[in-house]
Amino acid sequence: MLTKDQIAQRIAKEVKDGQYINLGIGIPTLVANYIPENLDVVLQSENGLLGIGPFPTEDKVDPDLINAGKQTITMTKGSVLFSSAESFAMIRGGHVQLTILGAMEVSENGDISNWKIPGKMVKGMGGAMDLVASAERIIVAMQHCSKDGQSKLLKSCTLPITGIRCVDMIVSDLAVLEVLPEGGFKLLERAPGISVEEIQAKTEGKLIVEGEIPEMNFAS
Amino acid sequence: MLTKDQIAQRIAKEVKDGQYINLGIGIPTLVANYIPENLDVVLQSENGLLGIGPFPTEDKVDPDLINAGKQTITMTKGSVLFSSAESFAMIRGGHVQLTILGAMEVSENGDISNWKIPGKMVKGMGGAMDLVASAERIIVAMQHCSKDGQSKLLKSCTLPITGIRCVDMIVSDLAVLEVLPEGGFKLLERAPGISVEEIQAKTEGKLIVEGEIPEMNFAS
Amino acid sequence: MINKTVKNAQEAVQDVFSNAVLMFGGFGLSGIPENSIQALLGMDINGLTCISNNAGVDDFGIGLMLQKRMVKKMISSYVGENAEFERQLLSGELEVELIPQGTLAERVRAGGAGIPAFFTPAGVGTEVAEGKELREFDDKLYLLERWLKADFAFVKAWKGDTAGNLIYKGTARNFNPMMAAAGKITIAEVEELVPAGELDPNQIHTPGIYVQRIFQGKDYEKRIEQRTVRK
Amino acid sequence: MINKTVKNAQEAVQDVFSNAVLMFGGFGLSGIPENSIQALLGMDINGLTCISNNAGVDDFGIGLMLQKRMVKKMISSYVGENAEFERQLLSGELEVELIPQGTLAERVRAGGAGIPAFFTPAGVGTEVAEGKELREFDDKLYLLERWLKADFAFVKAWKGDTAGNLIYKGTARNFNPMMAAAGKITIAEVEELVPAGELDPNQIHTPGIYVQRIFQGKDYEKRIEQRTVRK
Repeated sequence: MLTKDQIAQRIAKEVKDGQYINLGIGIPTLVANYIPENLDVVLQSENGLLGIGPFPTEDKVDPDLINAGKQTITMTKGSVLFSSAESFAMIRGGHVQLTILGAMEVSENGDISNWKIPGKMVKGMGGAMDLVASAERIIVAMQHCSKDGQSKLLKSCTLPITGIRCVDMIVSDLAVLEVLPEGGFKLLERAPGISVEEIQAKTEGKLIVEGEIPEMNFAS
Repeated sequence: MLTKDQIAQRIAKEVKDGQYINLGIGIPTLVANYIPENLDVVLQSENGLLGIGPFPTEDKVDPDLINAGKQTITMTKGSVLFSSAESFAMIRGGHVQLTILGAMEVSENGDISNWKIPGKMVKGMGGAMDLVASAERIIVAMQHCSKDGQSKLLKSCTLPITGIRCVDMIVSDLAVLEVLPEGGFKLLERAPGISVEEIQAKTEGKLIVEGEIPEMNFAS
Repeated sequence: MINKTVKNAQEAVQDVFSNAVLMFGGFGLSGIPENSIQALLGMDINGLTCISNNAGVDDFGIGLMLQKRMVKKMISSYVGENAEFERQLLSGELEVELIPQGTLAERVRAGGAGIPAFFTPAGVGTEVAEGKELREFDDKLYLLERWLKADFAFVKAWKGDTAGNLIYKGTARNFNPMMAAAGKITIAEVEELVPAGELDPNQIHTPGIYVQRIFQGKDYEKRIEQRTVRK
Repeated sequence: MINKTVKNAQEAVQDVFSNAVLMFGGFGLSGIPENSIQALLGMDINGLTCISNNAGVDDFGIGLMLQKRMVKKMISSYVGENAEFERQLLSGELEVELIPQGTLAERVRAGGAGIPAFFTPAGVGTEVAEGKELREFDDKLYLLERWLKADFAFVKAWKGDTAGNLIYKGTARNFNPMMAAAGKITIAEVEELVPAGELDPNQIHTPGIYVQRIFQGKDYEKRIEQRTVRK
């Protein structure tokens, strides 16, 4: 099974040169650490920044410069600041090409649930509904199963929905899967040491397995 | 009969301290010359400026600084530049309190026609439809009659409409009139030497005359 | 230029009334109108509807207004940092309306811009869509969303001038510009207030036309929620 | 940062095709993309739909494209300064769609912002309203208007950097920022092109994300339509 960092590392391989990218809170934030240095990409923070840099050194901490997770950050060269309306105009207008975010459940037709668990305090959807409704390409970082072993890759989501028919790819601790436009999780890669059978057993939704499924390769 | 400058001068008396004002092309532009110096008002140019100053001296002409009539201008202290979208957000949102513009016809219920004459080349409505649909208060500067003596203050407009039920006040070469919410032109003032009878004869729409109608007073 | 200056926060907020609809700029605790919130805390008002992306934390920002039971309803996109908030919500003392962050930003922008309603894809197929008009444009589904306006909008800027023109700093800009335009009365507090004419007209983020009152703020704490540093 | 620089106008516009929908920033002749227009004039294309607040004058700006019969349709708010325009319109060679200026600005803004439709009061009760949905909100009538997008948007800025970030000057900003966001391919020409990192991130009017190509323009004429001076 992949660690959180390995999930992030695998997702980073999907990043293409010249992309504008929004990284969600949690594992997606870690993706930034694995984007190859030869790629020119720009990270968007939906609270109003294009060009997120590394976390600041202690002496450079600025309360007026935070990311969407409220962490203190820095700016890269060529970055630009703007309002929340402009930020979501960018997102809604499809200018942010890649969104990477976490999920609690994904259905075989690409629905995603990641904002609300009935019975638990509802904290709100933040920008997730806007992001999943608009991005050209959406990659989900998630655990394949819940702690008690229940699959989170489902026929249909059981939790309240964040967006419908929007997820393009999933990188879980067990596998890399493409969500097909016509429905179904197409298995692309296995985590090292994980068998197709195990992935099949742990995927409630329709799993599509065609030919030999390679193990993930972390050498870039 | 009032000259164009006198119409502008009379309209200037309607300006209140602290107002943000949009002045249309033609007579309305002249109003700026008559606003009392003790009033703090801000003139908006819908192509993207709050704080229109006087025309520039020859050495200060800047092609990147024009008004909505495409004339070279200057900026006052405290002015601000913005995009056309922001400019009309301001107008549409009701933040520009007073709009002064010209008209070819006004009807007794406050409809205005000022953008198109059938049979003539149509130049377009520019920002007029946005302005009349949104301003808190709209004052029209116009000639009371056409060159061949036809009234332009009508029961209903004969020319294509720019906006409906929007004109609050008219200053013509003959009179100052309020357009009542329930319909009708209420005569407020006569131009010097012009009788109520003449105004009545030259007003096709419903004219409301109550009590003695004073002559305009140009002493401020 | 029209002078919008008032003496201080107390003077700026004095006519805020019970059951008013208020907007507060800020994202998390960044760019919040600290001085205005402090002044509101000193007033005997309640039943307020507060529109703000977040609800502060227990002991700072709007969280302090919750502690004082001044707030009837929060309209936000994310409210997760606040134990008292949770308590009041679960006990039914507090009403909350959760709105996708981009929809919140655009609804406020629409309020200032005179757009009573617009279509957005965010929330289609979710509980956010319940009771809302759904329409297809160019093969994609959208929801109809309404504008948001406020009786009073409280914004915080870095620099401002006496004409009400504002410049924000860093990501503290966030919701402030749209809220400035969506308030019937907009109250701006700034770290540095300068005479009209000292700010570059080409670099102003909020035109003064939107601002009714401005004052020089003081004692900014600018609390950081997630201080994150590298070695 | 992603580098958007191209060598010149010719390289920037080379893939513009016949019957494409184009947007041009500018108000009158102020802030128009002079270099891009010049480069387009050298191409063998026609049937273009041009979205621009105005249509230039006979011998400058989009007027030159009209002279060359490259334009099939103009979408504008005001087109009154152009005799060739008038001739082509009256002869039926040219189609024109007139849109209230604020509605034009907002429709373009909506195109960039992913808002397929919105309600506006401008044009209610006029011929602009024909065939459009009319709806009442809070006792006032509004029209439903659709977004506008373009295959190529041409904008002109004062300063720009290699990442595509733009700063405009004076009232030459006008329609440029919204059009930059509404083009599938946005081509920016600037008076001064600097390396990414040299512009203050807090003072940028158009974020580079909207710009696909940028080049250093040259020989700006900046013609003035109404030179008006005082003694």
